[in-house]
Amino acid sequence: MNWHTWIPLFVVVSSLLPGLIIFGLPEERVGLRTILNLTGAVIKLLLVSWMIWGVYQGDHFETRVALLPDLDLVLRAGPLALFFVALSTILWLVTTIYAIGYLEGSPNRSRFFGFFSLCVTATVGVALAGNLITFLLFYELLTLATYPLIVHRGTDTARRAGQTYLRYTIFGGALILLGTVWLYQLTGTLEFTPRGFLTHIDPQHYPALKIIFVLLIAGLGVKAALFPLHGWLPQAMVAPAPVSALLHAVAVVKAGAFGIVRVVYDVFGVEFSADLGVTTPLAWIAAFTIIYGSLRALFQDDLKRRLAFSTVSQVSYIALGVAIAGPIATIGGVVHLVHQGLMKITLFFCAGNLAETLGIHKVSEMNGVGRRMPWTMAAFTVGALGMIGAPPVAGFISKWYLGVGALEAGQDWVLLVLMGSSLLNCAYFLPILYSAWFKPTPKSWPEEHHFGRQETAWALLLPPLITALMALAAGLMTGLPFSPLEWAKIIAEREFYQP
Amino acid sequence: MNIPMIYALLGITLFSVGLYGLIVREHLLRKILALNIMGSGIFLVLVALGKRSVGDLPDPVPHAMVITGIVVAVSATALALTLMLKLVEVSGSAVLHDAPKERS
Amino acid sequence: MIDAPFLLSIIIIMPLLLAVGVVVSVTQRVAIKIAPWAALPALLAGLLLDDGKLQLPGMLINSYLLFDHTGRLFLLMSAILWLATGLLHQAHSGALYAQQKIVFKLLAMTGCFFMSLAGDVLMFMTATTLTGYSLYGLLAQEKNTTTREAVNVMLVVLVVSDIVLFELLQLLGMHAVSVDFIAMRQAFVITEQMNVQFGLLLFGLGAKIGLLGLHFWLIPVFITSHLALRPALISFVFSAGFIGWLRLFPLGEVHYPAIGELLQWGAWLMLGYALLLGVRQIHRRGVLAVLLMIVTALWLSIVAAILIQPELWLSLNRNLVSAVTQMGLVLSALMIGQGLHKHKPAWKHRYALTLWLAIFLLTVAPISLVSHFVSVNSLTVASLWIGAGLMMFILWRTHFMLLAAAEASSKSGGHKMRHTDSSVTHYLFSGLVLVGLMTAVPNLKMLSMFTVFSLFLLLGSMLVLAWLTRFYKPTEPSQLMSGFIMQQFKQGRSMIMEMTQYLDIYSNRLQKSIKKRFSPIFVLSHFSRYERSLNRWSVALIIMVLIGLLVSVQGLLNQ
Amino acid sequence: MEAIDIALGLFDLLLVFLLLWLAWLVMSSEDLFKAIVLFVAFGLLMALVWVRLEAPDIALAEAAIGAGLTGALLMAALDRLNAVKPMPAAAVVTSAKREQPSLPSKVLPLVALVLIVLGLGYALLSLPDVADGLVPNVKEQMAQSGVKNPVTAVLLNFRGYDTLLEMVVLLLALLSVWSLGGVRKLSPRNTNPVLASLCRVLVPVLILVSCYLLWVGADAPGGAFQAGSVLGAAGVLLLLSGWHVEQKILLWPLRFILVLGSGVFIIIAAVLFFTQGGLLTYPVAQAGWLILLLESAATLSIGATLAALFFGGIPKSRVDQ
Amino acid sequence: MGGLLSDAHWGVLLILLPLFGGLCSFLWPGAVKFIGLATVSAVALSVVGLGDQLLTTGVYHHAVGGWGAPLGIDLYADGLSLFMLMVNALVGLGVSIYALDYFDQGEARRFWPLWLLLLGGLNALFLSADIFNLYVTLEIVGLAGVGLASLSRSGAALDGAMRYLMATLLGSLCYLLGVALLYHSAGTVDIPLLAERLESTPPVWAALGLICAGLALKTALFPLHFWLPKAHASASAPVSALLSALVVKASFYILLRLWLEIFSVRTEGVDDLLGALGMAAIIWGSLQALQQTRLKLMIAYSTVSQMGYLFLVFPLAAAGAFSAWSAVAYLILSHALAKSSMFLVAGNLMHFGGHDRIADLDRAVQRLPITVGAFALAGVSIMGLPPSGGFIGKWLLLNEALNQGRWDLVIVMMIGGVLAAAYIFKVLGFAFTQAPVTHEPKGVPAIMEWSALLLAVAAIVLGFLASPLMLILGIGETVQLMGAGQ
Repeated sequence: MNWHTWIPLFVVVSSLLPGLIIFGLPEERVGLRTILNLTGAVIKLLLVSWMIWGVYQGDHFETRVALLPDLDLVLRAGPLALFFVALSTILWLVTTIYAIGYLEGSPNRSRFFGFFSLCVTATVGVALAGNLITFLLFYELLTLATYPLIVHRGTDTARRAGQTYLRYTIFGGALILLGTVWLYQLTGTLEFTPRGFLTHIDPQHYPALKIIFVLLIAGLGVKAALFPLHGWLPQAMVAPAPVSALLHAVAVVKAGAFGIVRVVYDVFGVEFSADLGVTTPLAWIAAFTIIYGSLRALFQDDLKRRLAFSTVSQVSYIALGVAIAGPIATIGGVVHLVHQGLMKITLFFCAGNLAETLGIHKVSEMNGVGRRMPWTMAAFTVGALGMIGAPPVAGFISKWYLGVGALEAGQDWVLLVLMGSSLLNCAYFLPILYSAWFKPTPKSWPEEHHFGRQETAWALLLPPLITALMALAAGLMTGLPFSPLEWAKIIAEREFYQP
Repeated sequence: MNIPMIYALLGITLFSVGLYGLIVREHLLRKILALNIMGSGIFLVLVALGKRSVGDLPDPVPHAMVITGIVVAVSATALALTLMLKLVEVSGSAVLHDAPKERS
Repeated sequence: MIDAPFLLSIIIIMPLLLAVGVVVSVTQRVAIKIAPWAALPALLAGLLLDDGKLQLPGMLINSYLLFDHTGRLFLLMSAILWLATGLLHQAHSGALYAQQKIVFKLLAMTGCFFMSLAGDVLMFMTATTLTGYSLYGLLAQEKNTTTREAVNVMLVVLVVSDIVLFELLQLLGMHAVSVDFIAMRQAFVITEQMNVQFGLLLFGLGAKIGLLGLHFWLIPVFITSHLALRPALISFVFSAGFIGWLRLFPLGEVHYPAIGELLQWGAWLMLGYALLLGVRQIHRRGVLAVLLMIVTALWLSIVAAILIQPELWLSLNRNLVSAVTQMGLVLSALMIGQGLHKHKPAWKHRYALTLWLAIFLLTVAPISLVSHFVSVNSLTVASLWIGAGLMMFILWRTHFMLLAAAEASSKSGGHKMRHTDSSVTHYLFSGLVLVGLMTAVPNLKMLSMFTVFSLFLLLGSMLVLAWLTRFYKPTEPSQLMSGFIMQQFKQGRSMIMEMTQYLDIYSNRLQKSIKKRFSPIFVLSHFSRYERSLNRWSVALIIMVLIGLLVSVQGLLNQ
Repeated sequence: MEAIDIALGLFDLLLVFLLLWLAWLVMSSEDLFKAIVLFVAFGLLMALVWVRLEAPDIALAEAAIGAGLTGALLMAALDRLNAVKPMPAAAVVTSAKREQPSLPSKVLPLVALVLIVLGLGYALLSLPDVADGLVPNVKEQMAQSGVKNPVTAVLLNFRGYDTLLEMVVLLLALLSVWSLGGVRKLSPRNTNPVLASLCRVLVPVLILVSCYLLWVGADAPGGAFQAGSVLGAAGVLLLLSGWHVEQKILLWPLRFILVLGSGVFIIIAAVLFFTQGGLLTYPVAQAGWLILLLESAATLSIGATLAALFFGGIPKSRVDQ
Repeated sequence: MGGLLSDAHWGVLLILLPLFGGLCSFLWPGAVKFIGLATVSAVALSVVGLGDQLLTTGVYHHAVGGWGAPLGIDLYADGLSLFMLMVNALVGLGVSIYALDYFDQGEARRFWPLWLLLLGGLNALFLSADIFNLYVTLEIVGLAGVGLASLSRSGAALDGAMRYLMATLLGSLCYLLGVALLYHSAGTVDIPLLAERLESTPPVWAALGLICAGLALKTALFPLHFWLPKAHASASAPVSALLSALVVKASFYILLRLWLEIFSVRTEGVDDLLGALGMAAIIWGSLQALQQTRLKLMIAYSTVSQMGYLFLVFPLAAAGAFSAWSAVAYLILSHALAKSSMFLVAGNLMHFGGHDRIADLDRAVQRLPITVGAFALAGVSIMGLPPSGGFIGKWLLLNEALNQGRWDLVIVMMIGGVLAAAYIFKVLGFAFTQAPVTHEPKGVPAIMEWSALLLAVAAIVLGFLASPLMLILGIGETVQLMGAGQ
């Protein structure tokens, strides 16, 4: 059935096409633009679920296009790819609704939604990439598509933020290109194979492989905001809320983390990289980033900057999970990919709501906001508890698996890092909750907009609630067959540790 | 050291003198003169070395080349002169400044 | 007895549904009306349903609800206490009290029931955190800052203990085959670093029931908590603390005499400290907090005994649970009832009678367990007797001090409590004591005549002692907070804050300096000078000549 | 016999020395007018050299175009230059002194110069003394070329494609000059009677000479370029004497003549392409005629182009001068 | 016509058509636009014809006038020259469409004849296999380039044109002297024959030196790049596009062709020298581009830098690997498309805003989205980011450099990519921000915007057509010969 060869391509095109059409749309065609966006998202969702069902039965989906005589672009839908595609598709749908509400009446929205769909195309491309060259192609496309969104507002700070963002990501891209070419040079192939394709390389190339690993991880680390390369993330918070929600919580940052997972598992193979001795330094860097991110988050009065630093630390959980070369830790790392996405996007939605309806940007201005906007703050609380690792919400499962995985892999110090980071998370999330719920409300809000009876526009309120519920369900209902945890187990067993 | 070789050497000396003039002199008209002299030098080399052929008939191919070269030289000179005149009209001096003033 | 395990789920779903009802404005009025009775299904289930297990397919990691003897007893206790809270809430706040409070109340209630029914570790953790945070939400509603501060400290302790417990579970999780309690207990047995894990358990669970080092939050919270919330507080403390011990720690399966000895001496130390605190404590509910510490001390000594002789556990299991629940109920009764006599002189005699009965029940609970240890472990017997004696002495002393204070205030015409709602407290006070009596019945049967006689002897002596010391008033009232530790805590926090603040400032300053010194414009500016020189004709042509020469010379060299 | 050889050898040495001296003078003379006059002299001596090297065609071309026309162009340019910006002699000198080139920028070129001469000299000297290049090939193919003069044969038949492109170069130069817009008209001379009468006598003669050169080109040194340049010289003479082209010729016919040379070449190439199937493959029989046709067209357009180049901008009719 | 089509000499058509078109447009100034467009599209079609002829019958070889090699001139078209002809056709088509609306009546009459003759000269250059013939075509291209550069008659344009003329003439004269020496040491000017007859004697070395210096000056290699920025920046937009995309590449092609055939066997040191100069060009060009405040000057300096990439092939070619050649051909095509699109964009911005100061690109994104989009896509290809042709070229070059262990080339290419990103995004950054509106903007006709976008999209699509294009490059054994030879 040749359908299987074209579905991955349809998935990528299903957001590319609306994007290109939207670019052409004049500004006032709001209705058409919304329809295009939503149909694109729904189609993609259907295709993805079809593929998930197919992969669950064991089918094989792959599109292959010749790029160079002996090197071609491959879009392959394996379990890990679908995991990330499902996340980005669902969140794209939710964020589109949110963005429509958020950008009501602001200038050049066609351009915004055009680039927005391009970003999602790039993210889906990154997920479905079957070999390193396709990954690199979509990875760079992601950089190009996110830049206009960061500078969307056109203010000088936005431009400077865009400049720093580019300085980092272009540098990262160059490193990855170098690593990829060198790898291609050494091995002759770039296909992602489950246990890595470097086992047969003769040992005298090992120092070269080490350098390649460093290059690739540094390049990916830029987007995954590992310690020395995280500078751009807090500054990119100047972008409008839906951008910082989808991109800096889900698409861009996750692309980096997903890249690290791909490189360690499908390029180097986890055993090979373990005895190559490169995973422990990665674990050290990830651990340090976790602590550093939380410490820096402690003192950011600006809410979105605090969330940004918390993203910096949370994403390194995934890197940590990958670096601890154990099956359970992998499950923990991979499942955190989805959990962190769900929780963080809720927090960013709520931050956007506060900024949009009450004009609050600072944490110090959040006294008693729980009374004025109870539902948004409820979603924020669920997200925050998840971040801390409080059981009902999804965060604690990934921490549980990370902890147990670390112990099983004999890396006990990781447990201390997890404990320390949970404490720090409490230290910077609980005061927010405390001041929001229990402090008296100020006399007047900076710029308050009234939306009749409910606290804010429907389009702004619904998305955070949906994602909060999803985070809660991902936490409570992990036993269900298609829950993130079960799927992570399938990934671990099928893709990474095949017998 | 027969005659053609002498003329060939003359040719390359003319070429070098022209090049020297081009480097040192600043006025555009002199540069055009220098270019013409270099051209003559090269034509000299071409025809002189062509003369080394045995028998009475010197090698006609360089001759054809030189005639083409002369026509090309004259057309280039004409264009250069007109361009120089227009440049003088506009910028007032027939010297290629190193544009310190226009360094924005 | 009905054998229908699926009914168990109703216990949890009912309060959640009500919570949603309260939140949704349409059904708000009806839901608030039913809210106080939300604990009823739990009570009925506790009474009627027999033991069973309900598998929850999707929930967490293959988790299930377990309903056995300990579960039943604790469920009954929590149900009664939450029922009391509901009634008190309705009685005291009268008007439609804040929607937020009810939601938190219902959530906390669900958490407590969950704790007693939880079959696996993660479910238990979820329940503890849910109850902890919602109880914090309830307690933090008060306006004055001292309560706020006390409750904040409580939250910090709760959170830290939760994290420690989480780490412990992860340590066990490595060996455990699955996540439920039985597997965890096996894991506990086969681990090598037993002392590390026991320490974590002690810290994790002790923080909730006022272990010696972590007790500083207990007294202020007991004193400042709202009347209606006190039973709920006790129910949370007892179930979070003791269920954890009973379910997680493999009592009776593990033999560690070394830790047992240490624990025994720890218990003695705690009893001494409790005596010291009890004497200095003048506030009637502060004293009850000390009583809770004594109960914990007794519990630890029992655990120490079982650690030394594991085989004791089989016989001891059932009475221990009923003794604990009995103590819980009586303590919560005292929390409500103590000091009621002031506003209703007519009920004075009934109050005195119930008080006597309460004190008797409270002290008889540990004594009833003495029979298990009498032949085996004298130290535990001694600690039980001393514990009971201490409790009696402190209770009587507070009672007499209250009487003395009552006379003084009646002379000076102290303020009158509102009369209307005190009747409900009266009924609840006596009701809870009666329920305590019912749970105590199976233990009382075990009492031998000799123990009963010695008990009454002890009662009499403690009464006399309390009567004598009723005039000794501690000079300055013990601060609300055990001050020293709090100061340390505050300074430590501010110090960390400053240290990491510097980190933030320094990194910004570093970034600025780098930007200024190596800014691209600065570096590039002196490139443009070279560019201008390159643009000069003569220079360019000379370079061209050089290149030509270089190339030809190159050719000559490798001819 | 030796005497003549020695004399000729001395003459050659004299020529070489003279040429070198003249070149150096042109480069180092301060006054532009002097430089141009010396350059014209240099051109004439070059013609002599070509005669010595038995290259009569080139001698003719050099004399007509190299010395004559280029000289005229330079003189006209200098005249216009002075008209635009009367450059006081002092200004020139001062400008030179103001930027007195520092020592290195004076010495370095000299060193480079010497190095080049040595390098190239060594290269030349290592060439074999006798090399007959393409002479044998030309001799063989002369029969099919349709002309007797080898240079014309090479120029128009063997390497006809080069000539086609060369015609395009000439046209291009004109196009660029015209696209630069008109330069200032020559400063109006009072047409003194001597020039007028000389012009009346000389122009017909020049035209006759160019026709002769065109015809003789097939067999003896001559040909399109030499004839064209003579025609150009006639045109320059006319322009100098104040003759103006009528309005009606200006528009289309002038452009036609200018384009004629390369146009005919391309048309013939196209025709041959379709008939013979190759680029510029003349059928042996008509080769001679075709070459003559090409040459005549080329002569006409070269003459017109060179005159137009001398004139500078697009010749406007008298009305809108 | 069938017979004519299949074995027709498309090459000859490619040469005669533009020349004829040029003459007609000179004769009939009125219909200049129609003739121009007709000729350019006819040229494009004949390139296609030549392409499939080459694919079927292999290398195209035609003795002009039937005289054969030593005496007559040969036309020769293999994969490499077909590739260059494709560059001509594509960029020519795009720029011609743009020029339809760009020039007013007077300028158009002067633009089209020059442009068509230039096109004819370029086609002749890419097809000829005779070094003297190359000299004449080089002269045509040079003079036409000067004529076009001075089209706008502004002070800067004239100054730039003058510098360009001087540089071109000097370069051609050096080249001619080289040709003279080669002719007299081998007795022929035909490239294949030269390849057989030449040994490494001093005159050949002198010729090599002169030709390298001359052509390097004409290709504006790093130390000799002084004339390019002023000439290309001050010319009008379509002209600077033609200059940057086509004319500069012509002299590089000759150097490549001579290197390919005649010199490569004997030169060890020289290719490293050219490689070093190329590397210096990449770094220096990018650094200067970063500093420019005017858009066209920046793009001109970017040309200087990108030409450096082309010279990197010489050190790699010593081993004669095919991928090095295909890389350079690819880079030439993608750079031509991207750079011409960029200059057209600069033209649009000048036309719209009256100035091209980068800092004051007042919200260009909002007003000229298609133009800025074209600039972005072209930028992507210049930077060598994945979806583009530039990336494929860079990838092949990197691969080859790593294959031969040339780490210096790899590092420089990386730095070049990053610096290119720096100056391109500097412009894009300003395109988004609001600047004080200093002038009343003038509408830009749609054709001009869309032709710029078309060229940029072509540069991106090029990224996906790698395998078919490599097939075309394979025609003609010259490249293989080199490969096979070693």
